[in-house]
Amino acid sequence: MSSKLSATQIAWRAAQDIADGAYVNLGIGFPEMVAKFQPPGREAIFHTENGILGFGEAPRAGEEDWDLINAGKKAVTLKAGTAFFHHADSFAMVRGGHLDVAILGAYEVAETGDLANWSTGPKGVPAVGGAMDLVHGAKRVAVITDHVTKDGKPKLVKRCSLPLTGVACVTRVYTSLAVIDIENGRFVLREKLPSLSVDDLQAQTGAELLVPGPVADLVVPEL
Amino acid sequence: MSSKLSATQIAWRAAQDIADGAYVNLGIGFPEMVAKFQPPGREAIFHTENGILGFGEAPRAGEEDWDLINAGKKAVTLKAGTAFFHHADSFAMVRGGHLDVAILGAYEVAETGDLANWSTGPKGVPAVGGAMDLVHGAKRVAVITDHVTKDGKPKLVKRCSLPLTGVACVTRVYTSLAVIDIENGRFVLREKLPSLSVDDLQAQTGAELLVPGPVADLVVPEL
Amino acid sequence: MDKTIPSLSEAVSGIPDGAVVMIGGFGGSGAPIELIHALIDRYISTGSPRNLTVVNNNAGNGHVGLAALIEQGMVRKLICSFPRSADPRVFTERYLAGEIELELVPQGTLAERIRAGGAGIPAFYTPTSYGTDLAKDKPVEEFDGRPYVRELWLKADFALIKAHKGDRLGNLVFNKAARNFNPLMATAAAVTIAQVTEIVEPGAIDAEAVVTPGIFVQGVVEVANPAQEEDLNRAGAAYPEKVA
Amino acid sequence: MDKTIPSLSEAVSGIPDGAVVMIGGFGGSGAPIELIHALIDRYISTGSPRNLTVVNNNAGNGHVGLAALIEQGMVRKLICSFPRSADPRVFTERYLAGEIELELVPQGTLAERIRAGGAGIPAFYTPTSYGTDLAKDKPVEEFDGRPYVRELWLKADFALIKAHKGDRLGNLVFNKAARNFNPLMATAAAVTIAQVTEIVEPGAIDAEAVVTPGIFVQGVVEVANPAQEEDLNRAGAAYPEKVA
Repeated sequence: MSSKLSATQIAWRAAQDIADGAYVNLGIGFPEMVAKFQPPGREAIFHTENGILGFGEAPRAGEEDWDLINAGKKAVTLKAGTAFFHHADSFAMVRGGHLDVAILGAYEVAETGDLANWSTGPKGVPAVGGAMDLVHGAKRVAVITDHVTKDGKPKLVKRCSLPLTGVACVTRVYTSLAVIDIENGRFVLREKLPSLSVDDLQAQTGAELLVPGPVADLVVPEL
Repeated sequence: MSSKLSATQIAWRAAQDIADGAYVNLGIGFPEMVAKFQPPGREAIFHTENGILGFGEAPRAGEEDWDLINAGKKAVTLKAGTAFFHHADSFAMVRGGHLDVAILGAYEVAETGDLANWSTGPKGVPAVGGAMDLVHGAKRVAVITDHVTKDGKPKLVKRCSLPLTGVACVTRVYTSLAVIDIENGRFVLREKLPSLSVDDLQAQTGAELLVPGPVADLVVPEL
Repeated sequence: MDKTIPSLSEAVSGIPDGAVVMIGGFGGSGAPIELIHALIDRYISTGSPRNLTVVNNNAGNGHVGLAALIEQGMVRKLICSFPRSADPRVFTERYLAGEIELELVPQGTLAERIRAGGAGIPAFYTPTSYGTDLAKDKPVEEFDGRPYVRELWLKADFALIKAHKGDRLGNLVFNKAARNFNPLMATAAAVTIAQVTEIVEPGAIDAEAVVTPGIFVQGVVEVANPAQEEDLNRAGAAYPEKVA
Repeated sequence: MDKTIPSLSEAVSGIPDGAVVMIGGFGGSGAPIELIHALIDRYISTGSPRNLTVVNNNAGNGHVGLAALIEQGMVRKLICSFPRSADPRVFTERYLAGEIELELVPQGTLAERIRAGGAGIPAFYTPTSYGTDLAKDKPVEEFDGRPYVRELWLKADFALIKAHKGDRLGNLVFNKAARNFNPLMATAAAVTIAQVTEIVEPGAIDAEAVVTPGIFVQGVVEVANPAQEEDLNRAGAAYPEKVA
């Protein structure tokens, strides 16, 4: 096993915590991969902000219907039991607490549960999409992310330095090194790569990691 | 012609002011009669609070479908172009200003445009239904009513004595004696029965009737 | 995933004493008579649930459905817009005797409060009821020069609704104007139980025509030949049936 | 009653300078490309309409549809949630040059503000954006112990939308996820013009399946083979066509 999980492996790990029959929204981009790794015998129902519940996988190339897309504007397919609805009804599902899980990407996650994932600062064109709605809607908001930035700086921090997406909204973070819960405004370590010591992990984390109980090995298949 | 219009005749008069293609809500009971008197060549589209737009006339006795009823819980029929929707969408049509006309009954109408038509006081069981929504939604809120109560007391008054349905909402009143607009908080006489003098009418009205221009004869067929 | 429930008694088994229960329908159209009667059966045999707060547009008609629920003394409080009907005696008598509490809400406000409950909107402003007794003690604010009343969301522990067809994922369609409050209540309750005339396979309901997507529905029970309140009342029915 | 309009040019002829125009679609799905292009044609030949405020989820992609409208310089302000796309250069350049104003609104709040505009609700509270830069200067209030941000309705002078089928009364159905913002915008504009792939007889759309009832639609124009933004962009199209 390499020294850190790939994006695909992080997505796999996150997928293991999704119950059969759960209603799930996957953020655009990297989180969309989670859908591929539903454990056998479990079937989640996927929601997309642009008005589909229960859509299926991507079509084959050349078979796209551009009126049948997800929030990332990628083509999807119909399944038996799909439903279409308009944007207000779609966000009623989100804001009204009807989704079981939302899995989102992150620039930074604070120990308070604050999330920053929509803006890297005042330069460029700001774009928020549905992220700010999703963090306040789903019963459980999880983040999947590399543990550190490309420059090696912690993405799990004491307080976010980037513009916030939401306050005290994230409850679990799946990283390339660990699975960490956020409880009472603190990071609580649940799983880590077996090759990594708690001290090693702490060194790459921007806020204190509590270790109140046993830490399981984070074991993910090669993918 | 008798000394006052019948309920049917008042409904006929109100129907003459409904334009072709108008979206119209008729209050339950007496106002429902207005639908029968659309002038030839004009077709209004009727809305009912319980989620139908563009319904048709009452079915023949014995052919009722009790899932196809109006707000008064009377059976109606389908027409080509009918649409069904839920109560929130139905009142979005009302509150959002999409109806052209609402025609309601009244206990009292004040010269201010205030309407009282839902409660005769603290005794008994209060029931409001959709009246309070209708008075704030339609572009034009008209009232059809006897000019006086069964005891001969004015129903057009300076200030309502009964609990209000809405404030400054009525703009035209069709009575058994006259057609009266409400403008800038005053009753303005537009039409009256030819057999009646302005003074006679004023004597049966609880607030001053302005007569700024010609008063047309209120002429209604025998029905 | 299979949300179907094999029996009416099982469908209503989880409703506790003191629950807030939304009940669909506008008068008799869309009223889940059989679910209500199953709740009455449970109450008669177990004494529970009682002290219910019921949300419905009306207050029952005759001696079946909601009227029968009230007649059993199971309802502590009713939230509705129009507690009148062809035969409103059951509610009227209890109300005038002070045995049941009434929260009267304008019909459009009732619908919007339920929608807001389902959509995560805790409060909104409406022109409806401004200047009337029903706006008493509610905050008022002007927008674009007009006064509006602030109203709060309405949520429930359970919703009992009636649909036409449903699939095991909980997708529902309704019959004509029997739609009324049913789709809204489905969104605003923690647990929504739908009685449907026919349970169909997923996909049998056109994805474009689904009115209530399954996410809003926790249980679906088939009642193949549902009674219509108007027909029951014309026949002079009462529930439970009067024993001579 | 006949709301059909014979031509695209006539359909967009009433939109004045400075109008607030809602344009349906989510990216390319449900985007009324032909109506937008007709508006561009009118601008090129008459110099009007200009200084438009446009409401759309996005900010255009490539050089067709909304991007082309912006490229012409017809748009003074954009209200949207996500001004990014595969090829967002037209908007990005103008935005960074300070030539177009941007009001960024979270997507669910955008949808709800439009719905509120159509439903006569001047303001509502949402948890969305609480504690973020997008809630700056907005009133905050607690309900049931949680903080919420107050947002205002959004209305428009015109809505240009795309539907699948429509009848002469204005009843509409949409194609799959091309529904998105279209039905909401129809409710929130003083004048809603729908381009539809097929105009059908009243009654041809099932009354149960109507998504937008005709009361929300003032004009219907048939565009039998509408272009899809993704296809145009893959083909490298621009509007108006570049002359070599």
